[in-house]
Amino acid sequence: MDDSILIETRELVKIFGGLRAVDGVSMTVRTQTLHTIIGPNGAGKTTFFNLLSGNIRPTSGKVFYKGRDITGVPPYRRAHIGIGRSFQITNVFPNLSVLENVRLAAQAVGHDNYKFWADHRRFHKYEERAQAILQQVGLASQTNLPARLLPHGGKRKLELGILLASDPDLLLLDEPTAGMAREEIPMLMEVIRSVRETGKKTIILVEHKMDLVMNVSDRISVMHQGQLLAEGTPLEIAANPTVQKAYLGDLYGDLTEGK
Amino acid sequence: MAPSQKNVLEVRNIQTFIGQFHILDGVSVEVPDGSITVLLGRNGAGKTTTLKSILGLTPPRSGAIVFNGKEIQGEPAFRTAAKGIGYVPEHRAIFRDLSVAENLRIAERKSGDLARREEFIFGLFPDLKRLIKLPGGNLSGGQQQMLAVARALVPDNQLLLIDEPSEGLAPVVIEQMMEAISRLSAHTTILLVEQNFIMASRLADRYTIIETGRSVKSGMMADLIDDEASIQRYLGAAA
Amino acid sequence: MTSFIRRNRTLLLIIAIVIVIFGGTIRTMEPKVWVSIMLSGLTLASLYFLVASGLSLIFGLMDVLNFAHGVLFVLGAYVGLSTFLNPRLFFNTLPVFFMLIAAVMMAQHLGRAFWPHVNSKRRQHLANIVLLLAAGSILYLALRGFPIRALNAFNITAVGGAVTTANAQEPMAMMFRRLLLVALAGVPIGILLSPRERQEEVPLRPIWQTALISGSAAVIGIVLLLVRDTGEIWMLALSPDFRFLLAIIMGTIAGALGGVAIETGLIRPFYGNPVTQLVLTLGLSIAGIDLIEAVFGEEANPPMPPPTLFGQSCRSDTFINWFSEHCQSVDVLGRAFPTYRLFIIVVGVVVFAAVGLMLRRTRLGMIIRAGVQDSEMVQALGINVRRIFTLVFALGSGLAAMGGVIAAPYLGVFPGMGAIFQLQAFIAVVIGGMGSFIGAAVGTIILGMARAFGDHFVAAGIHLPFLDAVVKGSPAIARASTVLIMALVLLIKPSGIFGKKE
Amino acid sequence: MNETLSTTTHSSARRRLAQWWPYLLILGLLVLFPLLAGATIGDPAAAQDGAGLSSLMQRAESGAAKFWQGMIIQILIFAIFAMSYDLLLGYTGILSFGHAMFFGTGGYAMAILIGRNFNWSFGMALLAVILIALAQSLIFGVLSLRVKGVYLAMVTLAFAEMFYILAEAGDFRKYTGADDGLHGFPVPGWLSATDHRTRFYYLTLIFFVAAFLIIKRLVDSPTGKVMVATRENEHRATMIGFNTFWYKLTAFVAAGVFAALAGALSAMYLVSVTPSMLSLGRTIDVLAMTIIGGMGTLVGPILGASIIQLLGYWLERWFGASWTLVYGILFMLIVIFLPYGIVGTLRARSFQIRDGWKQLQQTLAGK
Repeated sequence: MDDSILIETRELVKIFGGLRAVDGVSMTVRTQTLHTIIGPNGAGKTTFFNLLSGNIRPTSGKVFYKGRDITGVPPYRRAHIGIGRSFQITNVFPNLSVLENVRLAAQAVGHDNYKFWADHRRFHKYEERAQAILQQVGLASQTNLPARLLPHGGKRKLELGILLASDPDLLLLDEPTAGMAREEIPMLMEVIRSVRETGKKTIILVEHKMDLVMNVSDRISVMHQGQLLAEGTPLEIAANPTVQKAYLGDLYGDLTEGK
Repeated sequence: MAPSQKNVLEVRNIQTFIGQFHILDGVSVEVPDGSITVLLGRNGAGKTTTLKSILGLTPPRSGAIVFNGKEIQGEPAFRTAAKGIGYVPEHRAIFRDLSVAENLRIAERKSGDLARREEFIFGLFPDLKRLIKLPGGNLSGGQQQMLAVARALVPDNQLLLIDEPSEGLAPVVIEQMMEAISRLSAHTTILLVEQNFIMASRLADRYTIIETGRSVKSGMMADLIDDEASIQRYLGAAA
Repeated sequence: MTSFIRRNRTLLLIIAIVIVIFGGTIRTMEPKVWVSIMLSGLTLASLYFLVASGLSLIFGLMDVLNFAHGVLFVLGAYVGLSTFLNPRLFFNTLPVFFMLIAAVMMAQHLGRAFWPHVNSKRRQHLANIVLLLAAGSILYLALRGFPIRALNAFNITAVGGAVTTANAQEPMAMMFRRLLLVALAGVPIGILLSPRERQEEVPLRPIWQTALISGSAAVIGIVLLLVRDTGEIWMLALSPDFRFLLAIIMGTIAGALGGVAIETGLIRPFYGNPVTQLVLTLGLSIAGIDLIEAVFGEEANPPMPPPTLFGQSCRSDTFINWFSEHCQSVDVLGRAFPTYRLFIIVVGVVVFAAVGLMLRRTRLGMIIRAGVQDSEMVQALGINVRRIFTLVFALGSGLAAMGGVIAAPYLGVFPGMGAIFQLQAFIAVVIGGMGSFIGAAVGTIILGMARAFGDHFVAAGIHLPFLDAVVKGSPAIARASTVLIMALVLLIKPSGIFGKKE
Repeated sequence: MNETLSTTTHSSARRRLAQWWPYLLILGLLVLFPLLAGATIGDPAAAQDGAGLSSLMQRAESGAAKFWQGMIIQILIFAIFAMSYDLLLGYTGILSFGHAMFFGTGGYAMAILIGRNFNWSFGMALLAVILIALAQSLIFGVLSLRVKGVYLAMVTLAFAEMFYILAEAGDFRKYTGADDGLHGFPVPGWLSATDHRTRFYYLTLIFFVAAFLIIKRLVDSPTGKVMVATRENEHRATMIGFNTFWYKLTAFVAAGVFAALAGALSAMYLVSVTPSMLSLGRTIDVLAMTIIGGMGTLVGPILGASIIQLLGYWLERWFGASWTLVYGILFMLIVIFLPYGIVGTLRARSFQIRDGWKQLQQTLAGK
């Protein structure tokens, strides 16, 4: 078994009522890389993501993580073995404070969840960890705000904070910049970059904005109609004629050719 | 103003809340008669909510919506729709357990609507005729999208609100869809939400850009295509 | 293999249940016993179905779990019983209702003139309170001392007729005074209910139409009151079969109106608020039964005499003979079976077919099926979904009430009857899958069978291993055991046999 | 160093006091109540030996003093029951319509075990009640927690109704007394609420305080925080690594045990158990207490229990037999006009309760 491979899928297929949303995807992601999956809306990126995070089960095919078959492992177990994911649609605990959101995530992977005889305030380590993470993602000044009152960009940062709190080896980020104002995006990308460099994490990123991913990714996979169309370094992808034709070509052809 | 420039729909500065969330904070859109107008903007900017607010599914708290010269803001959706607005929602909202025929028949406002428009509808989407007896849930994504558009064509609608018709479709099907919509525009006025800028730029006459719940820019599509700075600023480089 | 099981879980589950229920049983008993138990089971299933189908339809369309459904069943039973035996009640109460409706309708036009003058929120609140107090106190004055319990007291003669208690009726003059006061009370209620904002948007009928409708309502009410003595005699002289039909119709209408009242009063203001709806119907289920007890008395009434069609004390050899003899029982494989119970089964089947056809074949049915999947989209097609909701609520409630009327000759009439049927209906829809019409039918059949066979075995005794004596029990054990079937289904398929995935 | 340490301990003790003083005040009043009542509304004739504490105690065992102690005993018992229900509904977001199942089973278990069939001692029976409740809540928790929302409401209702039917059935008359219930089973003399009302009062108070402290500790523990997270957004709680089923089950079991204890106390106090203890009506009572008081707080259910208990007493005096009708109507009016309950409405500015309620509604709507 190759130790440098963190997660691997083999012939993953997911069929929704006749539609082959994910159609035989085999992909390997190496440790401590930032691997991006791009593709047009409806290409099956999010479904593929849900298969990686265990939210849905594949119709056929297998997922291996650190060499172990995790195809049938439920999502809450995946958090414990080091897989964390963020959601495209913001999905936080809206009525709990920002701090509590992150604290819960830190607690989740600790071993004190069932200590129902002790006051939660005794477990300083989770709170301290949550504070540190909020510092890292730039929410330190809003710890006591209910999460629903954060602006959209703040919620995306919180989403990332929740993810980091469980200290995962593999971060699955589903369009982390979705719906963010243009000015806020570089900040978030900066956070992602710093997480990757300082935390020695592996990141799988789904995006459909090409320009964002070109200079942060180590590798890029292109999905199209449920299938893996191409894979390679950003430069290879940019030069790949199939990708040009099927993904960039059809949709962006006029602009790229016209200018 | 020339009579052809009359606006079928005018949305003026609407404010919409969903629960405690302030989703739309001042959206204004004008849809001239016979045109295709497109709403552009990022995910979560409020485009879908704008369509739903026009129809009355998420009634705006303030502002005005004028359809055919009549104020319709605050009316329940079924009454607005019955005035002649067809809606093709995001994710199509096909009735999965109803057959294709029933999916069309349910949209009739007067009996006989379907019989009158049958030829036109099946001319646009010949596939549907073949599938007429199948349950809507058994159709492929593209076929469902066609059915959703066809359903909005059954009654006499003066305005169609179409939400992301290209989402999740294969390029071939997108082409078909574009073709159908551009043929449609000869008959009705269309207000379109579309993420796919190329599709939008080919179809639309006018555009309105929505950013974080506010309409920030609108004008002729032809002008926007050349305005690379605005494209960069509002829609992101890739688009 | 596992995927085969997963895909055909519904079918396998039904087969498993059928085998469990019938498999062991048919060997050990004679066919005639078996058939009569089956028929008993179907009788129960039919009654359960009348309650469960409405519950399930309402839930499927509008996500409302109506805990007051059992109250409607009881209401139907009491209204049916009174129509059948004691029409005097209606000749004395219906005029009051008609008068109230007439007054409320007319007063809506007054309200239209009234509300524009009340422009601040605060004044509106004040006006609300004043109007509510006025309506309440006038109504109290109007109905104070109304001899409702006395009107309801009657004895059943040996031949099945009712002997109403003498002097229960109030003098005509008194009744007219009440009518006048009720009409007065209708005015503030009408003003309260009239639309306040955006009046141009909510069109009222032209005033002459309202006047015509409410005028005729008032006239009908007064006429009913004037003919109350002759009317009663005429009613009681009608053939019992016809009176029974009338009882079913009156009961169903009462249930449907009750359903509309629940929907508009307790459900509609709280859409998107399922906990409040649930808790409110729960509150109504207490208050409603108490109200019925207050009006009709707490004690159980003996079973209503079945119509003469099923009433001759004889036993027909075949069904064909029954058509001429109208015996109360018929020979099924050499065993007598009450014909009235067969009638219950027929009603269940007819209702199933009729509602099923309505759902499949009519435009209304199409809209309901579409609404179950996506009511917002139905709305967006220009269809007034709220009105469909009210209609379905009325339909479901009417069916439950009809079940109550039909159960009356079989079970007797008592305030607690609704709770029992509602519980079994809940269990049936959980088994069948919430929101599924077919599921409600299958669930109720499973329950009916389980009850019937359970009753039989519990009474006949069960040989348990390691025990010499036969273990016997009461029907209560069989009743409780239906919960076990539900638990079994939940373990295998949490969404019920025909339920959609969550 | 030493100095700073002592000041922090000092200030933290002070902070605690500031936080806890309302509770302590109420507790103090409850502790002193029998004496105060004895001094004011007790029957002076009941005191035999002149003056002093013992005479006060004797006066507390008489007349209105005795009656109002009984009222508070019942309020406290229902408060335990309501707090346990709030643990389910208010904290974990589980809408159960079968909570009376535990209350009734606890009562019946106590009555049967100390009754003539078994003749167990009070302590043994209490232990058995807890064990039975544990087993019962585990079994029915595992079964009903497979479904959510209104399904769960219906399923729990059906389970509870099964117990109700069995309790009413004639088959077990020897043990359960069928529809009559059990009355006059041999409560140990030292615990008799008729002879030693004040003693029973303090026993109930101890149980109540213990229940309050334990449940408060539970909801403030890491486990309790996960329960709240489950209520708020179960899907997300799963995604960050919680197996929410276990937390829901924990809440279900804890709630079941406390409800059973309340039922056992009630049986001891009234020296009678009837099938109505297991009925839907009893669940509606506790639901009303929780909703009226305010969900998601512990003070709410206690307040709700007091209000419902007193309201029931007054309504019965004013309206006679038809008081349940008035109660039902009042219940609906309160739900309509005070949807967040009293404590919730008072704290309307604190977002948790209101939105917790909304959240719960959304979960139930299946969104």
